[in-house]
Amino acid sequence: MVMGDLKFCPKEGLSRWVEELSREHTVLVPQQAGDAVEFLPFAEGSELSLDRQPTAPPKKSVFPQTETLMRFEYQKDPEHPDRQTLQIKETLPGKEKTVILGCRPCGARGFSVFDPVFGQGEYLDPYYQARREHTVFVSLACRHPENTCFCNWVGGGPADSAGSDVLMLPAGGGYVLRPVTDQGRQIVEVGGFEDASPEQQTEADRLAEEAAENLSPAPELEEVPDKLFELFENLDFWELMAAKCISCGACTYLCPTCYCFNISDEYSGLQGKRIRTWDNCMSNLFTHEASGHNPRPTKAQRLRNRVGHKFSYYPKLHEQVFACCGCGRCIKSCPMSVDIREIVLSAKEYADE
Amino acid sequence: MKYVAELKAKIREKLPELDVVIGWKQGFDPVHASPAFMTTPEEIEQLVVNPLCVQNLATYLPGLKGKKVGIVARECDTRSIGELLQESLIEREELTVFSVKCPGAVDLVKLRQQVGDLGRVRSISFDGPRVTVETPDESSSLDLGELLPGKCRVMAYDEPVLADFRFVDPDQDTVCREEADTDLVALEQMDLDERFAYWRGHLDRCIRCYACRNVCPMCVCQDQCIADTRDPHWLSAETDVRQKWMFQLIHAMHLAGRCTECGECERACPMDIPILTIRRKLNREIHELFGYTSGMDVDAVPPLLTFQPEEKSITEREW
Amino acid sequence: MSAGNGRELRIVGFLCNWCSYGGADTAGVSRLGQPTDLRIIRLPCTGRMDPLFMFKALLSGADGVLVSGCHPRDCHYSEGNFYARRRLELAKRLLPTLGFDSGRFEYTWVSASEGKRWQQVVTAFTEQIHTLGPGPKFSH
Amino acid sequence: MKIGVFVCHCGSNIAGTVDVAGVAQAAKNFPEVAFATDLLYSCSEPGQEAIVQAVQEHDLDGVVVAACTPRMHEPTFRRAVERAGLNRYMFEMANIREHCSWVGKDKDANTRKASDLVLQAVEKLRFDRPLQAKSFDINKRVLVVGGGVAGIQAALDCADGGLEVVLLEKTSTIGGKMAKLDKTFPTVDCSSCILGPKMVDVSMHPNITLYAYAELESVEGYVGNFEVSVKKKATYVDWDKCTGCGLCMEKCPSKKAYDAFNEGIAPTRAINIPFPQAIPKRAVIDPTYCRQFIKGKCGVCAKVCPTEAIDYEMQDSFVQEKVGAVITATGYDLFDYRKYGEYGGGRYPDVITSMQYERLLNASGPTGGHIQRPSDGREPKKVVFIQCVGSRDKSVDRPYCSGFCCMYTAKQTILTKDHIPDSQSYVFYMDIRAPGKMYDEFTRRAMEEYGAQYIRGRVSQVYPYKDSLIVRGVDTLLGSQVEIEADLVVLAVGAEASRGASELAEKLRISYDAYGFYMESHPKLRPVETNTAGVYLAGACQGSKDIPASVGQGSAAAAKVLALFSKDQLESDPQVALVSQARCVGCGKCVQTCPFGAIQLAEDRAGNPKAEVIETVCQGCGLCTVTCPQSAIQLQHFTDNQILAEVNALCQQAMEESFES
Amino acid sequence: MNNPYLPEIAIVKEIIQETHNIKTFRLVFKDPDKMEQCVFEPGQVGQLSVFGTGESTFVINSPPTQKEYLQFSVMRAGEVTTKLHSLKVGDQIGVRAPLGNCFPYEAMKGKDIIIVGGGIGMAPLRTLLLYLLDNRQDYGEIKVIYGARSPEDLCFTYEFEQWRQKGADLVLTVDKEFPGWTERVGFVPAVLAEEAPAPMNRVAITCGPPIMIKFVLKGLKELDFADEQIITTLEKRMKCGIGLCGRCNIGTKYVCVDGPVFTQAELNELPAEL
Repeated sequence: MVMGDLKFCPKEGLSRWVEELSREHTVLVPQQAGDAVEFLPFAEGSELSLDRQPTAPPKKSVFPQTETLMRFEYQKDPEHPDRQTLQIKETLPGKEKTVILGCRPCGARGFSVFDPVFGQGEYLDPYYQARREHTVFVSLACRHPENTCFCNWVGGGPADSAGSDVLMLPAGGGYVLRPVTDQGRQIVEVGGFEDASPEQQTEADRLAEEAAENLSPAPELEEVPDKLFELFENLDFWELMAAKCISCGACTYLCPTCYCFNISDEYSGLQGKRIRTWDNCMSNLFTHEASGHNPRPTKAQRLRNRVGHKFSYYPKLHEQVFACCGCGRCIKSCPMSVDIREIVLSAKEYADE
Repeated sequence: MKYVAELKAKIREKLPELDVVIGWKQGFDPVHASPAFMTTPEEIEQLVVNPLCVQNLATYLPGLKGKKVGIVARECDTRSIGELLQESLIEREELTVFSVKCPGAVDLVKLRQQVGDLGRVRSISFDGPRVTVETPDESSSLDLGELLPGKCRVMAYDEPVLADFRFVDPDQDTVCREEADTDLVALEQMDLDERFAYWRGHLDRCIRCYACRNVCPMCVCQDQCIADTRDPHWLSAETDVRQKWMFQLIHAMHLAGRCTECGECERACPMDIPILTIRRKLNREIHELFGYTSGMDVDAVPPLLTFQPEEKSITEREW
Repeated sequence: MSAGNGRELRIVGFLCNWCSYGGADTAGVSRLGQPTDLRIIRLPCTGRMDPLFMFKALLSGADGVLVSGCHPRDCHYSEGNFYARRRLELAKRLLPTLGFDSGRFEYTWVSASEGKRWQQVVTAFTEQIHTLGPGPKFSH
Repeated sequence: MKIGVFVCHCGSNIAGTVDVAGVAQAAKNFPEVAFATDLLYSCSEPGQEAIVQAVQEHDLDGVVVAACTPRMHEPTFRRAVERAGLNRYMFEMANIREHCSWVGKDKDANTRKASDLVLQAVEKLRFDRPLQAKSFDINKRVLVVGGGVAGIQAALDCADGGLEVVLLEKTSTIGGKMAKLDKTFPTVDCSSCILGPKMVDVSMHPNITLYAYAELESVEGYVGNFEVSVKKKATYVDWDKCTGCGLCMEKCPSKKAYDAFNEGIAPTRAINIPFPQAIPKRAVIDPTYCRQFIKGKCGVCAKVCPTEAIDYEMQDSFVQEKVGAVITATGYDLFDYRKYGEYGGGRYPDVITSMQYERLLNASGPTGGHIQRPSDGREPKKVVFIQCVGSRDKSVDRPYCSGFCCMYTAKQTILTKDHIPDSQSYVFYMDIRAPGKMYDEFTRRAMEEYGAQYIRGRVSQVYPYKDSLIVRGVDTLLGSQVEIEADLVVLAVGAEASRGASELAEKLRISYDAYGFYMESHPKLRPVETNTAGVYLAGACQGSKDIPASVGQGSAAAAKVLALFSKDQLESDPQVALVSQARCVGCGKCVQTCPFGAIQLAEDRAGNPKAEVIETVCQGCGLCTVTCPQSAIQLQHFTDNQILAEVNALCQQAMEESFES
Repeated sequence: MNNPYLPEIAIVKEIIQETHNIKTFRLVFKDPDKMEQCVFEPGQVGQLSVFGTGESTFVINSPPTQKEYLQFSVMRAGEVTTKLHSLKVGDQIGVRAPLGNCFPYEAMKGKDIIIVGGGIGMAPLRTLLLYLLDNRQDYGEIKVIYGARSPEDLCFTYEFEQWRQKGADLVLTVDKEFPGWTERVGFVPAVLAEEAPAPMNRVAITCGPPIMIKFVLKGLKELDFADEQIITTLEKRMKCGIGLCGRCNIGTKYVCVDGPVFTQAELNELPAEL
């Protein structure tokens, strides 16, 4: 880290910076909407809501809930209406830059789970890649971890920089801005901030450390992937874990790392589009086949796949990294208070009788 | 609640005859309770009954059809049970109702408005109408009445619709009460354009997770919901506000005359969308039109599954 | 006979086959002139009229929805319109809460012989919708 | 999929106010439309041929015809489409005549509308699926309800055609109103002379089972397979033993019983046979007058009956019959003459109804055919007839013309003259309705040959004066008030729906109009059919009519039944509800709301409850489809997706426009 | 960048009605160059798009040597297959192919082959069979057992003679006796037991309805086939076909990219979630 990189943004300078950024980019900032906090485009007069963890993570900015993959049109020759030709038009996202400002480090970290799948495999996802490339994350380090936070279990932390371009560290009545990437550096430059003083830097580090200390200690999870694999056929275990689950999608749709999707066509008249939309592995229909067969007909089997994917299959395929950023939204947004930490620990501690 | 010991004893007594007893236990943090599926005496020990026990456990009953199930239920929860029985979605013989006098309930959104992020609450305790909440920064003393969910302020339930065993503390008062429906009143004071904008704005937040549907005890379709099918193709997979709005209307209309106003849909909504208001409006109209309140009479016929050749309350508009 | 200022609004009609569709036919046979905004969807019975079709139409941009069936007691299927009356009345009463004028939706009864009445219904409803103007708009 | 669109000119009916070629051109750009053209008369032979040819030439999978109402020609085109080799349900109609060209004046607007309607039909057709009718056996027996002349004719024609007939009559004899008449217009031949033999034929016919003094209790089932329950009302006489000798009637001490057959102009006995030619000729006890029932003792009839047929303990009994079709011939009732207070009906004994007058004229009536005033038995010299009593009068909710009163009044003036040569008849009338064969000549004869004096105008009051009645009215032709001193006033009461007609209609699930007359399927083209398959109408139950029309309809209904039964199996309409077993959750709400009992809960292989449609019972109303929250039960040809497609087609543009940005 | 979601436009060149609910489609890319460039291996799949309805996965059942067209056989079951069945010659659809893995035809060289197919399951096997027959000299005995419910339910009947001529030992069977049927009668597993191919130096490839597969696998075990010698194909609900959308996995394996072809030995390694 080059010392001169660290800048200080006083609290009252923040909205000016955002305003400045929003001249050239779409800037999504957490704002109060009803009783929720959402990432909404910054407009003049928008009030930033930075005290609460946003209700939904910034996932949709890079992986929108509905992505139009292509448009299609049947063209007809009025002289020969029986001969219609098909036109397909690829609809890649534009190249405009989007800045996400005020997400938590875990929210940005979520994309590090996407990247190996959408941007590094045999098949590259051009929609994801285009958006990923053109999105800059300015993450706000956490001062007060919540009861549901467990980023430290999965390799993150209150001031984790993975996936972020700039880290905003609360200090001295403002924020120490720590660029993580070149993109981040450019963004910070826009603000024309003064360098952060050593005192400010020390305070920022101290507060980050304090926050980390406030997290409950992370358990050892190394054996979990194998353990879950072993438990696969123990349906009793999964039925117990899933008893209170109601198979809704609150956990998956609010998860910064869940990337399962559906593809479907919608049309009107001769035109239509093929869209990609978030899908929910907890839904019975997710794997329901046209024949009526369903490999995962019960919620226990579906929960097994969800937890298995995050804590076993994904790490086995991707260098032991868990497909979870520990943000805790699945826990606190669950209407029935299903706690994924409890499931993982139960699996870890499960002993065959 | 003082009756909890007695309740535990009774569940212990009945457990050998039952496959499972559903109650509540402490959840992952001080402010969250969680459904408990009790099959062993040890699990019964974890049972709690306090104003944080907000889930309507009746929602699990249709999924457990065929099993002998015991359920701990507040008065309002028994209304949902009544409706399920009325529609033959569950069997009375399979059911044992441990009816508890409601200790009141905490709307966590309202609590959050008072004390800030719930994730920072260290402890919460109840002493009659007083609620004491501790966070690292401060300690607040709140009035339980102010924290009641909206659903507890529109109807007073003194007695359960049905019960096998009843648990009430001496001198325990009914906490819920019948007052004006403030959400609906506020909405109806807006002009039409404002109401349209109100819903468009709120529903835009919807993420189509269907927590509202899946938590609803009266949603019989579950895996077969028309929100998810292409035949019929009522909704597209798109996430524009029309689809979201249409879904709410599908849910509301399918619940018309059946909704027991347990408020779980609104409570479950992770995006805090005030969707109960639509159902409540329909219930109010149903009451006015048909003098009917769902779930209160196990032998009644839901009003949309029957008719009168002369409808007293429907004025035929002459066109 | 065009209502309003000449610009058509979109009105979707749902008519039962036996009475009101026939009533509309009777009006046609009698050359009873009507505004041209209405488009009719034929249903076997108003009992087939899911109130959700009405909501769907209004959310899809229709400015008005009209349902018409057999008079109560005259249902070809004995009871269809009795059920419809309850469902539709309820749906109508919900509209204002959602921000739609309840006048955007009407349901009524017109028999196969009531061509004149059908003409009056269409004319009055079309005028009503023109008075209300285009339905509420969505924007992205 | 390839869809063909055919836009009909209907001569100038459509083409006059719709740019037909323009609509066809627009249709070429609709989804999956592979062929579109306009036709001069699509329903004509060449028009249909063009459709058939286009289907074959262009390998079409479905056809849209934009023309008149489907209520008119849908069957026609379905047959054409079938001739072309397609399933007949791969067809939709766009009604651009009744709903468009005939009601809109603006050609541009009409053309746009017609295009929308075609698009709507195309979008629906894209979700049409071939439907196959299912065949089922039929029970070739027919139930005829009502033993008046229409019912008799229908029963005889069916029986002669080889069908087993169950004939139901609510009174103790068949014959109906006609049996009460003296003579019939316009031939003035004896009513019982022409009806009597038919009644005997009924009693003798081996194919006819007659239940007199019986009513229809309930009807289950569907065309081809109805199950009916017949209530045989207690007669207190064992008809298997009764020989109709009449001894009981002779000896019965209760002599003040109401004589319905004679319209109450004279009393009868508590046990009676209505008239000598009654079929069946069997006695019935009227317990409201019988001393055995009122006082608990008498028993005279039981003592005198040579066959010991009297049974005071008799109860109503029920018989079940299985039939494949039902003909309703329940006739009519007469307007209550007391409703016009100003005529004094019911107050003055010498103001009587036309039917009562018929009984006075009838040689087998209580006066032996001598016209005698009810008040004093004197022979009337001046008889005033008032027409339209309960006809063509909105104020008594009878706006319709009963159709036969003008004729029977003319007949009665002739008969009056025949009986009392020095009498004078006066007729107050509104218009003379005499459109039948020889009818107008007949009324003229009454006036010209028999001197009946016709006065065009309404009577305002009838009041007693000395021992006669003053009839005050107005002669609208002369524009003057008229007063006639009459010895007898005869009210030409109109016809109204038979009492109990609506209850029967509900049992049969047929519709009736505001006055209780049964609704035919089509006022012109299907006059004896109802909208419930297998139920037909004969006679005045469908609307007031005279004897020849009733007989004609009786035969017509019989012909319909014979045609229906000419096949051994019937095909059910495949536009019925279909359950997706995979999606049904077995909640049973559809079972609860189906008006026809056409849905039952069955179990699938795994033992889960599933709704099941009895296809032959389902009438295709679609109530279940709306009731089912998961839409697992779909009315075929009117599925959610089809209606949604129509809604979407109609809102397509509106939707685009309603986006503000 | 190559967009893996984007189908190529193809034209329906020929439609063969195989049975009452199975149609075979021969497709040609609209762009002749694409036709030229389309290289695939036996067993690989394609995604067929009817725009407005959606996409569905089918095995390419023409052999790689067939350069004129791509062939897919489709059984009518859901929304997309129903729409596919309504297509006419000349209609345009979308194709994403090839996707997935292929039969290990190289490793099968020099070995005897037993192919066991049932109903529509013959479609994926056809491409392999034609490949083997095209390279007849590289393989030993090629025995094919193909069964269906009735003679009307057999696909590719018009090619049977050709297969035999090219050196396949074709055993046909239907579930019960039918008038005019002169070949074998009985369920496929029973016929397999009768034929009793020796497991020595042989590979078994099977595809068909789940219940048939279950008993064929049992039968092969009884004949002492090792799990490594048994090859089958898996079907799952798929959307993206490129391993991203997350529904077709069995544990760590994604049927769309790691399959559809698996040996029984590979399947044994996977959790039991078929």
